[in-house]
Amino acid sequence: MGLASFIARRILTFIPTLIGVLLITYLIAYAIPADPVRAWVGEKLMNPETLEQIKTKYKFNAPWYEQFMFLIQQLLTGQLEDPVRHRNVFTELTSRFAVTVELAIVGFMFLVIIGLPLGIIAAIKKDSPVDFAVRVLALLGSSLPSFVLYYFLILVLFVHTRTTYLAGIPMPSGKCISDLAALPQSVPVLGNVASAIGSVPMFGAMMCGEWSVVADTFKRLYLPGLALGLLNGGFIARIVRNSLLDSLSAEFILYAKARGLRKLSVWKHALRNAMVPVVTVLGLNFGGLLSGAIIAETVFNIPGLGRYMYDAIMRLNFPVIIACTFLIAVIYIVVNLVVDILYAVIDPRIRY
Amino acid sequence: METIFRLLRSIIWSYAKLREKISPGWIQKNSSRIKEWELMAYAYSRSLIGVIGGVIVLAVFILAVIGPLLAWEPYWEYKIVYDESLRYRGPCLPPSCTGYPLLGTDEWGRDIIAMSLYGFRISFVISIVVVLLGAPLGIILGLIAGYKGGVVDEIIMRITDIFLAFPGLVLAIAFASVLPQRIRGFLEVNNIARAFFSGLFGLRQEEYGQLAALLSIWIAMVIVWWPGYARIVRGSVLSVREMPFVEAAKLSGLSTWSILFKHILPNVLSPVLVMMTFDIATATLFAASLSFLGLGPQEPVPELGFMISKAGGYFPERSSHVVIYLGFILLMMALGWNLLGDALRDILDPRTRRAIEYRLEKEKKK
Amino acid sequence: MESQPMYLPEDVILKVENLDVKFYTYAGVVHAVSNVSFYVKEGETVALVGETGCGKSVTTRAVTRLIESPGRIEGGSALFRRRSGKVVDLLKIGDEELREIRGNEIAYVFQDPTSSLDPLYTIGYHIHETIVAHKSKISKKQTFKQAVSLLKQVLIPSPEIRVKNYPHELSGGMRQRSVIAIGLSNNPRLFIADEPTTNLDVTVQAQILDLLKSLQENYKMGLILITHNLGIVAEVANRVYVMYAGKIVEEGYLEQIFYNPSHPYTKLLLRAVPDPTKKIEKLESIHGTVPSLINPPPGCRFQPRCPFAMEKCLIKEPPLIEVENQHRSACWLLERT
Amino acid sequence: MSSNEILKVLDLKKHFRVRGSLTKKVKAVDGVTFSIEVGETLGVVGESGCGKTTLGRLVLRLIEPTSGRIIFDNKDVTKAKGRDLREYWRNAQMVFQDPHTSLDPRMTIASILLEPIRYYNLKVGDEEEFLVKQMELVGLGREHLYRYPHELSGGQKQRVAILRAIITKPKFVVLDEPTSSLDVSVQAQILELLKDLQRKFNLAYMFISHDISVVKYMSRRMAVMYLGKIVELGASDDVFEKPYHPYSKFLLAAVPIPDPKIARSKTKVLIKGEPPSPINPPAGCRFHPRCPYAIEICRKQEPPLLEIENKHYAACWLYHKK
Repeated sequence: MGLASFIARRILTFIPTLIGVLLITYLIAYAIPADPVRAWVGEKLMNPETLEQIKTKYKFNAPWYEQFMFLIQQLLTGQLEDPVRHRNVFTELTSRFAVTVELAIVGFMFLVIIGLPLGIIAAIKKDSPVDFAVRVLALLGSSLPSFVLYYFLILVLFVHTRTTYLAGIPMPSGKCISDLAALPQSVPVLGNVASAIGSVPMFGAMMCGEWSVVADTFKRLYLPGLALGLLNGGFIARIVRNSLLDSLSAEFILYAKARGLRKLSVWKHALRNAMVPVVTVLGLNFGGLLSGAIIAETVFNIPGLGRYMYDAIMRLNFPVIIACTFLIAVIYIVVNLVVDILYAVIDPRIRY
Repeated sequence: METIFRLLRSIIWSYAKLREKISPGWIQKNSSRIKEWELMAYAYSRSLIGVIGGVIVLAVFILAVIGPLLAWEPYWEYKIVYDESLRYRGPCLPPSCTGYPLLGTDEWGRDIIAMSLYGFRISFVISIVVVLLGAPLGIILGLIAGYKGGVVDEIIMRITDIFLAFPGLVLAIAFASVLPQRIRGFLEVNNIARAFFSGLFGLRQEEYGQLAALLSIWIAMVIVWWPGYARIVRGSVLSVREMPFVEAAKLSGLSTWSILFKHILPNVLSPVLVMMTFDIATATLFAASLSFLGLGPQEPVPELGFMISKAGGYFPERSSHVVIYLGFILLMMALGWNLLGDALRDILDPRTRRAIEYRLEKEKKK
Repeated sequence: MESQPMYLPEDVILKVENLDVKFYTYAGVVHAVSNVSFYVKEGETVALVGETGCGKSVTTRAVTRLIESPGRIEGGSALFRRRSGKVVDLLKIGDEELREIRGNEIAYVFQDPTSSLDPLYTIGYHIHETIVAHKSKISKKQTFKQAVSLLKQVLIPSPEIRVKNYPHELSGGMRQRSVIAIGLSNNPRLFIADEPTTNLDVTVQAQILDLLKSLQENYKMGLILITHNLGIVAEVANRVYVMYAGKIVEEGYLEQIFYNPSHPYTKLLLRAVPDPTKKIEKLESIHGTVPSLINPPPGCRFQPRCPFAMEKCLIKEPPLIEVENQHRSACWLLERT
Repeated sequence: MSSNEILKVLDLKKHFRVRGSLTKKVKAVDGVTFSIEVGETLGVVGESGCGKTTLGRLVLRLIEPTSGRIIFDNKDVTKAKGRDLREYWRNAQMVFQDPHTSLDPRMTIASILLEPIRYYNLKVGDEEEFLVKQMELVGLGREHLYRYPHELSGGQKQRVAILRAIITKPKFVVLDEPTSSLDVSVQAQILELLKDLQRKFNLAYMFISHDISVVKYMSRRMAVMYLGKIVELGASDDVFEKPYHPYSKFLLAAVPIPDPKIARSKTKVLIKGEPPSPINPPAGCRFHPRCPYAIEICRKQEPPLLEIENKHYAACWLYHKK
């Protein structure tokens, strides 16, 4: 009952945050003492007429706040255009984000596979060699420059064994794509949702049953995913370990034993109570992955969100920068919200 | 271990004796404090992780200070101009081959060991300064937000939220691409600043364009660095401010600022210190990542991340020795701080305190 | 290997002898409980009284081996008459048999009901779990029905609603009642209440004590009550064991302890508590503090704080000396020379 | 106002806003009036949530009152600021419940004790000698002066906290459950120390506690609080022997007596239920939902605090117009 109003309240408090993010982005971009229009058009195509045309279109001659309002208005109505590629920003952003989502999911999978079991084992075998190894893994993971690890995994798994490849992103067949795009017409609301989920190639392929594409996607992305998992898995394992140790030493565990509960039931209490801090860290990590792993995308040549934004900054592409920041801020907000809701699911003390 | 404890203890005691000379009775009045320091020194000396971390950090510090003086090859000389074969020459290890360069060269034929000596200074200075500027900013804002509460808290936390909603790297990219031209202009006309910053980074004064790039990374990082501190400090302040000793201090006549700095700050500092130690490692890698993306200084400045990114283009056929060696150096720089932070967290943990206290007593008796 | 059948007098449920518990901490070996012996009869309330750290909680926890590392039970025996009539030594039986006894034949109430209850599960689920752990064939519906009737028994208003409540939704008093209900879920023979009212208000405390007394009468169970509050002891106990620094210093029937205390510690303790019904000019205070159990003082452990200490007290630990019938006290002053 | 009164509190109220709600209010203290004479102890008893701790902090202006007046030593300090407030605090101090949290763990005992001396610019001559002398007052010595709080026992810490409160030579001290986190044998030491200091310095105490036995032992007069209000006030012996308010009757009957004969012979009167939350308390007399003697008027109108016998007040309609 209170959940809806809680979400509404949270979204309300996030509106100023969102506006602040956009405003700061814009002001930074505005402060650049260079001529963005030149950067957009390129020296070759430069002629005074086109320049003037673009300048009027993007209100470059108006005061900064009018420019800003214009961009925001375009953004919110979904009409924003990428002045370099001359396409709707959202079309491009959607396809880029879909790739980032794929990478985030694969990376997250590795993170969980590495982090959770290691953390639990380390807690059970506290102060043993395994525990120490987890500690070292966590320290190494946070000390290793990510790009160096990426190069090494490429060296081992690409150059030497060729179990992956470093170009392109597997897409479902054309028929599948058009089928998914047609869904909203046949099924009203659910179809829209399905179509949106299907726009992530991996999910689209799953929906069409094109499993070879899914396998290919995994083959393409497991390397960066593994790298992300290795870099943060140790850290996650440490969090799991510490919070499990905390909950194991809680009084209610001793009381559960005093009640003569079987071992399995006692562990159930311990594990569920240990989940709260773990969910936060995992949630924020997933949010971080969704916001684009720029370096991983650069090294592994993945056309994701991070890379898109990086290129946009390099070319002073305001509309794209604004759109990307908007998306990233929204991801931050949504991830925080989801983490809060998950809290409430795990812990009945938290009710909104 | 024992020697390290003895060394730290003699440092503590010579400091204490110095204070005793200045103001007699100091040792007696501060006997508990000295005991506290000894306890820390003991706990630290018993932590293998901490000692290794400390040794690495000390080594990095020394290399960072003397590195640029030690470097036997100037970074601005491109050797390949005289000898094209020096480009990405592999390592030359003693048994099989003797001579120069030991671990190989980079794309301009420069000895990578010599270059890394410059790199130490650059990475070290950036990481330390970012944390030393960013943390206090966040701490002060967090203190005010947590203690004042109400509207002030709301405003500060909303601003913090804005910066947290930005992914750090993206914001830093944005800053790093905006600022250099302005800073460059400033350095061009201001000789003193130019001399100061070039000295700080161990670079030539002519490199002011590159210095501007470094400084903009710096500023960008400071700006994205404080929100984490503001949040953690605010959280701790909220719990400490409810402690009766804060009310007692009010009744003892202390003003709000005195309470903030004499009672609240010292009691929220432990987690912040641990976080700062870890953050120096993160900042080192973060700065390297920015340079890796090409947002930092360009040729000929031997910044580690930038050199790795250059070598990456020839990886792995010709340049793996560069990536391995420079990657290892970055790893060590970060690892040292991370190990130290991990040990510090254990040392400052009140839960383990009693045990340490007792073991020290026992040790002393022996 | 079948062990010898152990002997326990007919009406005794639990008989603990020479219990020794040590904690192997970094700071050294804490001799938390040394050489403690006591017994509990059917339908009897036994109080263990003492100040913080005197070992009263450790004693009762040790009885069902609820001592966690670094603590270790070093010796002694705890004979317990099971529902079947079989007498077992709780300190020696296998883990599975012990599990069957815990929460089933011996129930606990820990000091703080808030931290004993898992915040993530409802009160009903706690009861359900406790029943299921000891009865295999029982449906969830049945256990919840049982839970409702248990909550009714401990006088929780509208138990049908409360059974679905989470611990944080209840007040402190209700939480303590729920914990008592959980304890009753398998009709225990022995009920151990560790400071059951310490965090509660006086009026609620009176309600809980009243409830415990009436339940004990209905269920005919043995009750061990651990407390530092002599007022509570005076209200509910039949027999009293006074503990100091890990040892029992005096034991006897309630009236013997209150009207004829023979150990200096008991005497002083009784005079340190303000009795609101009497006019007191000055409270007796025991100077000094409780000794460390890592290096306990030589001889009698109370000797450094005792106004009557003699030379002998410094040298030799006094044994429990009989004062009158069932009333014994560990003090050299009572030694008949 | 009689000249002998050191503190007078008139219709003091504190309403807290409930987080996330605009209308709900916690009426922690809701219209409390009392006075304390020079050198006397007023005991305040009540159960958790009755507002006794809030009252202690309100009186000392550690929490800002919503309304009402506080008059200290014939000066209105309700709105005192800056210099005046400091002057008030120099003369009115507090000892907190838990000595583990009321002493800053990062300061030595000496620096804790020097704070009030330095911030109130007290002239003490040689600081160390002064502190040693003061420490003797509470039974501690020079050897404790340069230690950290964690190096002292609970009782010793509470002695330091008491010393900090009286080091500025105040006239009035609020004692907020000063012994409830201590053991019985140590409690007796601290209570005797407090009585001793009161005699020596002619201190007025406001002794707040949930332990009625201790309050009765310590104070000449006592006040019983229920849901933010004083329901009974009078000489401790009178209140204890002949409570008027039904709540006081239940409360006092519930006190365990450390004497088996009395404990078992006393008639059992158990109150039903637990104190309701101070958020939106019941209308009329706050105790009426639980009161077996409640009459019509109790549901509608709040009873005033009436003098029933010589200086023995109770807020109950049962005694109205008799």
